[in-house]
Amino acid sequence: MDCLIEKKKNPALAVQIGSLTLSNPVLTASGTFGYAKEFESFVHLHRLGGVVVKGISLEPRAGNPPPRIVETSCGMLNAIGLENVGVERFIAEKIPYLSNLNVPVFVNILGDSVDDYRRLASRLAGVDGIAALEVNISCPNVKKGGSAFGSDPDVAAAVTRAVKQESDVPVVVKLSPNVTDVTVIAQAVESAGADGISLINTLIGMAIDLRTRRPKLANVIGGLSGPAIKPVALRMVHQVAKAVCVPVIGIGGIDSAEDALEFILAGATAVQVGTANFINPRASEEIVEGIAAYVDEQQLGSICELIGALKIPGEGG
Amino acid sequence: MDCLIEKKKNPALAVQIGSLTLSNPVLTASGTFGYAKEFESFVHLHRLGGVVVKGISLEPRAGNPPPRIVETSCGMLNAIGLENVGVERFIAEKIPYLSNLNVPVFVNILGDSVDDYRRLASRLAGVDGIAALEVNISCPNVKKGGSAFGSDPDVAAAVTRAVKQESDVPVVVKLSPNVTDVTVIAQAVESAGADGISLINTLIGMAIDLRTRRPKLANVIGGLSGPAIKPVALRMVHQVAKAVCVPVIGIGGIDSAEDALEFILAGATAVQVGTANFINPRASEEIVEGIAAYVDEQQLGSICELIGALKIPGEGG
Amino acid sequence: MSRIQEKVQLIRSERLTDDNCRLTLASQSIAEAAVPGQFVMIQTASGHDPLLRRPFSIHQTRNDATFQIVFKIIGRGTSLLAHCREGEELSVLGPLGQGYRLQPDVPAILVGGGMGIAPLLFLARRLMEQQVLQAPPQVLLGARNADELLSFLNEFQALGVRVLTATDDGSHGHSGLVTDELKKLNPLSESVIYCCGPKPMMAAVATICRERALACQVSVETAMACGMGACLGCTVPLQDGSYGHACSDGPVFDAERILWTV
Amino acid sequence: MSRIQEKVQLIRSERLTDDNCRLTLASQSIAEAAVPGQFVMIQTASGHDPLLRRPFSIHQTRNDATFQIVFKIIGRGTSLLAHCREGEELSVLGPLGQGYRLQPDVPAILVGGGMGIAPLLFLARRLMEQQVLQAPPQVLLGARNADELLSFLNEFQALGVRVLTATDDGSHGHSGLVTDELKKLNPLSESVIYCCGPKPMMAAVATICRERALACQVSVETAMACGMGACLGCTVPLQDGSYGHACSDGPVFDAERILWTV
Ligand SMILES: Cc1cc2nc3c(=O)[nH]c(=O)nc-3n(C[C@H](O)[C@H](O)[C@H](O)COP(=O)(O)OP(=O)(O)OC[C@H]3O[C@@H](n4cnc5c(N)ncnc54)[C@H](O)[C@@H]3O)c2cc1C
Ligand SMILES: Cc1cc2nc3c(=O)[nH]c(=O)nc-3n(C[C@H](O)[C@H](O)[C@H](O)COP(=O)(O)OP(=O)(O)OC[C@H]3O[C@@H](n4cnc5c(N)ncnc54)[C@H](O)[C@@H]3O)c2cc1C
Ligand SMILES: Cc1cc2nc3c(=O)[nH]c(=O)nc-3n(C[C@H](O)[C@H](O)[C@H](O)COP(=O)(O)O)c2cc1C
Ligand SMILES: Cc1cc2nc3c(=O)[nH]c(=O)nc-3n(C[C@H](O)[C@H](O)[C@H](O)COP(=O)(O)O)c2cc1C
Ligand code: FES
Ligand code: FES
Repeated sequence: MDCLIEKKKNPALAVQIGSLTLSNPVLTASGTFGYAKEFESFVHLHRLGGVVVKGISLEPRAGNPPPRIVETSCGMLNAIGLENVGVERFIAEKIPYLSNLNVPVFVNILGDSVDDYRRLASRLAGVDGIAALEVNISCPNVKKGGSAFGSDPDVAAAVTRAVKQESDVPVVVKLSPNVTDVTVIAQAVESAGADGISLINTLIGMAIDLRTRRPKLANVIGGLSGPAIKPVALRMVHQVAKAVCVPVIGIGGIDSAEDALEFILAGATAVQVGTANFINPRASEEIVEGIAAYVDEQQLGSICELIGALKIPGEGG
Repeated sequence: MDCLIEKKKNPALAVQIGSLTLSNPVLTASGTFGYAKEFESFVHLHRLGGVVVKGISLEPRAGNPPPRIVETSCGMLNAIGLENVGVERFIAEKIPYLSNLNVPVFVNILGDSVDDYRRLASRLAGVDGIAALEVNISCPNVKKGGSAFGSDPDVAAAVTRAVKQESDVPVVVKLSPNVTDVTVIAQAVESAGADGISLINTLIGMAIDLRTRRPKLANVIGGLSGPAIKPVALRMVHQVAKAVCVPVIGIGGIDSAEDALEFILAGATAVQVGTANFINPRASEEIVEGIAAYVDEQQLGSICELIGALKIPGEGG
Repeated sequence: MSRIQEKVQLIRSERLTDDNCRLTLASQSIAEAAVPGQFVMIQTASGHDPLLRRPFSIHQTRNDATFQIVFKIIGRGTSLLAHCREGEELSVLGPLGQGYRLQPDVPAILVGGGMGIAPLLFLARRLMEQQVLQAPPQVLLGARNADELLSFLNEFQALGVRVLTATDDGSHGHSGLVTDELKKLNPLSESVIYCCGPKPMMAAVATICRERALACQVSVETAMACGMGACLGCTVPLQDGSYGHACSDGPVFDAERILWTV
Repeated sequence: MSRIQEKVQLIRSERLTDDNCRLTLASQSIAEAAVPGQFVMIQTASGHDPLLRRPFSIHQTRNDATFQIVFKIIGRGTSLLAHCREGEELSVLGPLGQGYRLQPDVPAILVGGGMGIAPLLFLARRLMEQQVLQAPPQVLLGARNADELLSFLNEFQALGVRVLTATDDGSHGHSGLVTDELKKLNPLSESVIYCCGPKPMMAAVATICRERALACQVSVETAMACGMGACLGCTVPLQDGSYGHACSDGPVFDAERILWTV
């Protein structure tokens, strides 16, 4: 593994999200990698393409009462309820560590109103050490707003515009899969100025305890993540990549380099590793290594040759 | 097991779908149980609550080219493309066997236009041995129509009305989960006269073969079923059961009596067993047995006491 | 049809080569009901991953009420099976599908490649039992190397059939394709060719047989979910433009019915 | 913090009772780094079902660079672990969490119930090693029956600690709750009570300690996904209205910080 130290900035792995160059296409997904520090004993953080931190709101949030997580078949439901330290403590306590990592930091933001998002973007503008914003308009856990932002193209566009106006870094908008046609939302946020689109957030699900006859989550419903949702994520990434021109970041059930490469073939410029971090805290770095090995083995000049390179019989190519 | 022969019409298990009484709440899901005959060496077919046959169209359909199925984590994708013998051969060749089984037969129908559905319902009206129709407005595999019927409340209602006008048996409408708000569609088909609502059909997904860089399904996209989707199904059944007054039939990843009972707690009056039939051809009958044992053990007067009996802390009950 | 779903005890697990395994499973009912070319579906995990059963041809049945399968470890399901302990129970569904249609009164040529060799042993034995008036079947076996052949060779030879071999690396028999050996033969026109192996090999055998107007039966592999005609997933495109289903119309088909697209 | 993710060899698998297992695992780094009250997360399946690792307290570490866990078979994960073969490798993440804060200079009372007994052995040993000036810890152990106790009793006694027992069925020691035994004691006011067991038991111990103004540390269990502070799933409601996280703030908490809702 140490031989990779030299390779870490392998130019063949570099990808572009707006004005931002990532040294490789592997990011960690918001809410699954803490504030990165939690993983420092497992991952050479600077070798990742980027780190997306836990969603930040204007005020600190305590989140939902327990139980907050439950395992399902090849997946898990979470109803964390967006517990976070709030933007002020984030800047004071987390940014100093993060900005020393030498890895692009994406700050995931969430609010209850368009104005919340605007104020968050404005507060984070100019703060050193932030490479990009990821706008979470898709979290299903908060009753106020949350889900609605992600399912109404006009509101999604309004949030995007508000954030873009304030922000001095690229803005990626993270979409919800719980919609009839995800390309409509994707096109709306693209038109509103998004520099990239990440998807998918979790599918809304539920689990019931037969013994107690109660929901297994205190919040009743929660977000489904993990390998179970990968086929849905791959399909949506494929659809959106065909429908927009901005880069797409693929998320959902990725736990190996093969998974990541499949998303790239489907049209993703980069990927995020989520739930897999819980099972294998080295997953993100191992995926970087696996992609590097594949690029080598296939003698690709650049990973970009793979983006959207899926061959569909009958569609030529 | 043979002791159950006597118990098979345990009145505590009976449930009602419109004017139809099922001896127990366990049906088999369309497309996963053939035309029932395939399972006769494994299941005492007359002990099931009902059998839903493979979707039938006006004309025979050859279906999609292979590969049509691919395994995913805790699930599978299928793009069968609604291969079926067509309504005339169905009536001539399948009904005679089915009508001798002494089990309610639900005929799943699908079309490319409202008129297709109307003609199917009209052709099946008066045919002996049909207990109910299940209107599939949700199949994601056929490019024409299919998906659109299930995602537009007006069209869904139009299909429902057309079928209701012609049909002389209860009409259940089967909903697609690939929508932003499934309760809107549910309420639309309820208003249009549906006697029951079944859900969920498959989630749209995709799988990619990294080696060939092609989709694993010839049809590119397919329908995701199996344990992976159970949390999504349970959530939607819960939502719909609260939103409508007609009985709801829960479907999605059910492979044990516990799973089935969870759907009933969530608000389902009956359930359908799908993908599980492939792994354990006795699954449906074992679930009937498991539910019977639970009803006994919990000394319930009727399984109906469980329907929607989920206790949500803070909502009383 | 007497299909059975049973918990079946794993009596013996052998590693034939690095990645080839043979399992001996105890089931009187399956051993008695099976015919050559049929298959079983086996559950490989106790949980939901892998979800689906895996199909395996019946390698042979034994008088002691057991049957065997031979498989190559290629993915998670087969590697889980390879790690099962003797004495453990496996859930088996079978026997499934339409096997070879035995024609005991005409000369038989069996052509097997790779894992496709395994089910031909069962077929050869049955043919030997039934084919009293004919010369013993001619068996042509192709494999990557001698290693893969040797596990089976003795057993074929013990039956008294005539065996010719071909290996990719020339380590046993003809150096090259088993179809080369087939081309060299001059079978009587009423002969039946029974074939099992990788798709390109079977397509080549089918072409040879068509050219020589020989009857040919092949055993096809497709993805399968149910193995019993319920899911309609195991599609095989046919010459007449329709689709067959490998698990219920096959896995053994007349080669000429199949639309070969390699 | 020295957390390690390792493939670790299963050296020994013992069935202590019908449904209680002890595994001995070889890991110098985990054995050396661990302190009493910490836990490990173990992957129980090679596939994605069950998906998440399972948390287990460290039962004890051994000089030969091994550590042990003891667990009850309750679901799929634990039953898969119970069936692992000696010699197999398991993926282990640990040591995790905040263990007991040892106070070697004051009297110690250890109260364990059920599976909660297991980690107290590690604690008792460390206390004996460090607590030179004090009387040996007083250990109170509660279980359903003698069977569940006997696997551990000798090991506690061999340490030289004083042990009192209670069983639900009266088959060993006091017939009833281990908290009855605790109530009978008259500990010095500076004593520390170290507790691990089912939630109702810990809540009862916490109440007793609060009434008598005794310091009490408890080890809580919650659902966990990551075990390392990343998922925020392992919430523990605290007295001050905030939430703690069992895997990173705990699993050992001062009992008075916790909002007990049984
Ligand atoms: C009727 C029938 C009989 C068979 N008999 C035998 C037999 O006797 N011996 C034997 O070794 N194998 C046999 N096979 C193939 C066997 O079923 C597969 O090798 C097995 O399912 C692979 O499972 P896995 O979980 O190890 O691999 P997976 O993890 O499922 O797959 C690994 C890779 O192999 C590919 N693959 C999966 N299934 C097949 C398949 N059926 N054919 C070709 N590629 C596949 C996948 O696409 C993937 O790339 C038979 C298949 C059929 C349909
Ligand atoms: C920090 C920590 C340390 C632990 N140490 C030990 C130990 O030393 N020995 C031991 O036997 N167990 C211990 N546990 C509990 C152990 O993790 C669970 O018993 C195990 O995860 C069950 O896994 P399973 O797959 O067998 O059961 P599952 O199939 O996951 O669950 C079966 C049933 O048990 C319930 N359940 C699952 N996990 C827990 C849990 N953590 N607590 C209570 N109920 C649960 C489920 O809701 C379900 O009803 C510990 C838990 C934590 C959080
Ligand atoms: C415990 C948990 C917490 C999460 N928190 C957030 C969050 O704060 N903001 C966000 O945009 N997504 C959040 N997500 C969603 C993930 O970032 C990701 O989109 C989703 O889990 C799908 O990817 P996966 O299957 O790889 O986990 C969370 C997911 C999990 C499992
Ligand atoms: C192979 C296959 C074929 C199916 N065919 C149909 C169909 O013809 N009509 C229909 O309404 N649903 C069809 N379905 C959907 C199922 O009836 C069911 O709604 C879905 O699989 C979810 O349930 P499950 O997870 O228990 O399988 C099919 C599903 C599968 C797996
Ligand atoms: S495998 Fe299901 S129909 Fe053939
Ligand atoms: S288990 Fe993930 S934060 Fe505690």
